[in-house]
Amino acid sequence: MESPPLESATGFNVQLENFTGPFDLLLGLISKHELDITEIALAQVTDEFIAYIRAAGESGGEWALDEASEFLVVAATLLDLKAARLLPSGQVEDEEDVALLEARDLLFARLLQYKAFKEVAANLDERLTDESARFPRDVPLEAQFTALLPKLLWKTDAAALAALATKALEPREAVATDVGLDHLHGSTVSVRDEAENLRALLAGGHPHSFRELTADASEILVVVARFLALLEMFRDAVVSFDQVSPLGELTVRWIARDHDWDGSRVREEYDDALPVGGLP
Amino acid sequence: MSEVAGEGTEESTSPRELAGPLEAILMVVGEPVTAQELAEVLEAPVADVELALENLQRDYDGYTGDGTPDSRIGRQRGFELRHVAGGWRIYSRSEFAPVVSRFVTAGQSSRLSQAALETLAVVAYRQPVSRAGVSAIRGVNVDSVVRTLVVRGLVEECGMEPETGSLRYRTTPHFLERLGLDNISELPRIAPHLPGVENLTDMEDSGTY
Amino acid sequence: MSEVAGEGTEESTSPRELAGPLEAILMVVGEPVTAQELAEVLEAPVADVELALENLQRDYDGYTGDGTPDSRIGRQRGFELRHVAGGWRIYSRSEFAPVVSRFVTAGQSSRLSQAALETLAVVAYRQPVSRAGVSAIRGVNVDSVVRTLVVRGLVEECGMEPETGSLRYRTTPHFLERLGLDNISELPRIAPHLPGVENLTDMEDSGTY
Repeated sequence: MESPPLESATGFNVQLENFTGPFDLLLGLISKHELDITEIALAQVTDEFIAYIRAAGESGGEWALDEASEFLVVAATLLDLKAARLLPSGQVEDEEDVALLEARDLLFARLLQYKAFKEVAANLDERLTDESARFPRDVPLEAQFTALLPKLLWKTDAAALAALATKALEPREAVATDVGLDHLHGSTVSVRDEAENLRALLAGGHPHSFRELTADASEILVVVARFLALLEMFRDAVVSFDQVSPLGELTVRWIARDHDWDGSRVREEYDDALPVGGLP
Repeated sequence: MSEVAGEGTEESTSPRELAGPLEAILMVVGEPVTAQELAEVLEAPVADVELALENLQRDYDGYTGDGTPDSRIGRQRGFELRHVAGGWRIYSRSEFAPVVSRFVTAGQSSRLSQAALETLAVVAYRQPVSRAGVSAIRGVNVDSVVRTLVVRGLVEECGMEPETGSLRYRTTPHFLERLGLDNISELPRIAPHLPGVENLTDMEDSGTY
Repeated sequence: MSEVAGEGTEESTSPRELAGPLEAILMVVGEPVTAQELAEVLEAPVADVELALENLQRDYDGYTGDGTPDSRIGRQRGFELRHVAGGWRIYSRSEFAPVVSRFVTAGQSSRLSQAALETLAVVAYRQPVSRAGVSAIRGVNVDSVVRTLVVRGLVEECGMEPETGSLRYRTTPHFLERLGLDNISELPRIAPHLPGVENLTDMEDSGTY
């Protein structure tokens, strides 16, 4: 893929906190160019989307894997569409084109859905603001009435209260984070399985480019699953990445010192099969 | 007005007789109180209590209670009786917010962030929904935002998703009150001009993608 | 009526103009508020505010505002405006006390719920603490539970959090009495785990449990 022209220099502000997610960013880019979602000029918006993610990464922001993954799903879809130059007017020629059209429609559908909720959120904000001008009567109960309440049966001693406080103040167990991939279902692909496939391809052998590693992928989500698997493997220092130019060919090299590493090491949050290509 | 019958022994009570006791009770409530609860305490038919409450509401708005629409001979009060979150409660009238807020400094919650508003919107329209379900629509992890909404009393847990075992969330009565709604069905319809959105659910269910 | 002069720039305000904002404020304040305070916020002469308050009082008692003693043509309200402790506050009218009592006591339990006990424990060990602070610790909204604890006299308001302006709460002497303690420092220490005896005094002094 060619390097993107640095169109972010046109004044689009790179500040992650301005956006609440990939769809928000995409909507922002689309509205900046006064485009209709359904006639989105993919090439330009894709470049800016990628440039934005890059800049956000370089500006020192540390992205959680699950946070980045949704941006990557959107970026991968956009890139694929751009690479295929599959604009809405494109001719459908083979199955691959059909798959891309479906991916595009899925992306647009999710974007429209998000846009609808964003509008509703603005409406809620307005209502909340209007309502905050009214104050409910909420005054302490007069003593003559509190005296009438049934006498409290009190069985709690100081030790019991201390036990309750200990329990309440204990640090909570970290709640397992939900990776926002449940919206994707259909034929199942597991990140863990893909990690195992990648291990079989890479372990002890020659480096492969990411393009080679995903050449046989039937769907975009298989590509995403393999990408996530690679991120996991990178985290475990099983593979190294090499990329000469931004958005250039990504070379993956097996460097595992841990010879026992296999796909089952992939984190539990991927235990559920990564569902491919559906909506919630 | 519902025609829930009171107990057999109850006799019909005129709204005028009920007005005093109702006003007295409304002075001590800390959250919206239902006509049913009031009827039980007053030993009056629910329908009569509802009629009396509606008359009080009109009274505070400056109309007389006789039902003619142009009979605004009274004075509009500085407070109003509102039907929110399924119950009745007295509020200061919004036009006096600048002076009232000088006395009520506590309990004025800060504005919700954009992320919190969007998450609240998804929960409101998709309830009961899991955090994963909200994430799917917003495209980001929503765990901490949902926690904030729970702490602020706008959203609460309501059981588990049978398939996945993950917790589901719904909006609370406090959410309705904060929005000034009686019922969740009073929320504006979501983007009626986007027919695609309604179809999304079908697409989701069919899993054909 | 006192003749405290307002500021020179203030113009006389009619009681009728003042009635709305006064009612709005009086309906939501929890403590008696003085005519002076009201006059400052309303930017009106104290004398005018006092006159308007007296008119409101008569209005709620069922008289018209023109001052003639026998002009009881309005309806006596279920609430009344009382001048107590140097200030003004709206109360439920005393003749309706029986029905208000029935409402207040209906369904009240003689036991504290588990949620109330846990909240009480958190307040005891983290006081002074805001409701939001307790909510964040417990992971649920605690507004109504704290209200119960206040009504039960176990917990009380104690000023505002400087950063957020939200009310903070602490336990009451009645709470200590219930536990059979003289002093809050007699509560069993809960953290850090197994602290040496010598640390005890420091912890008590610093007020951090």
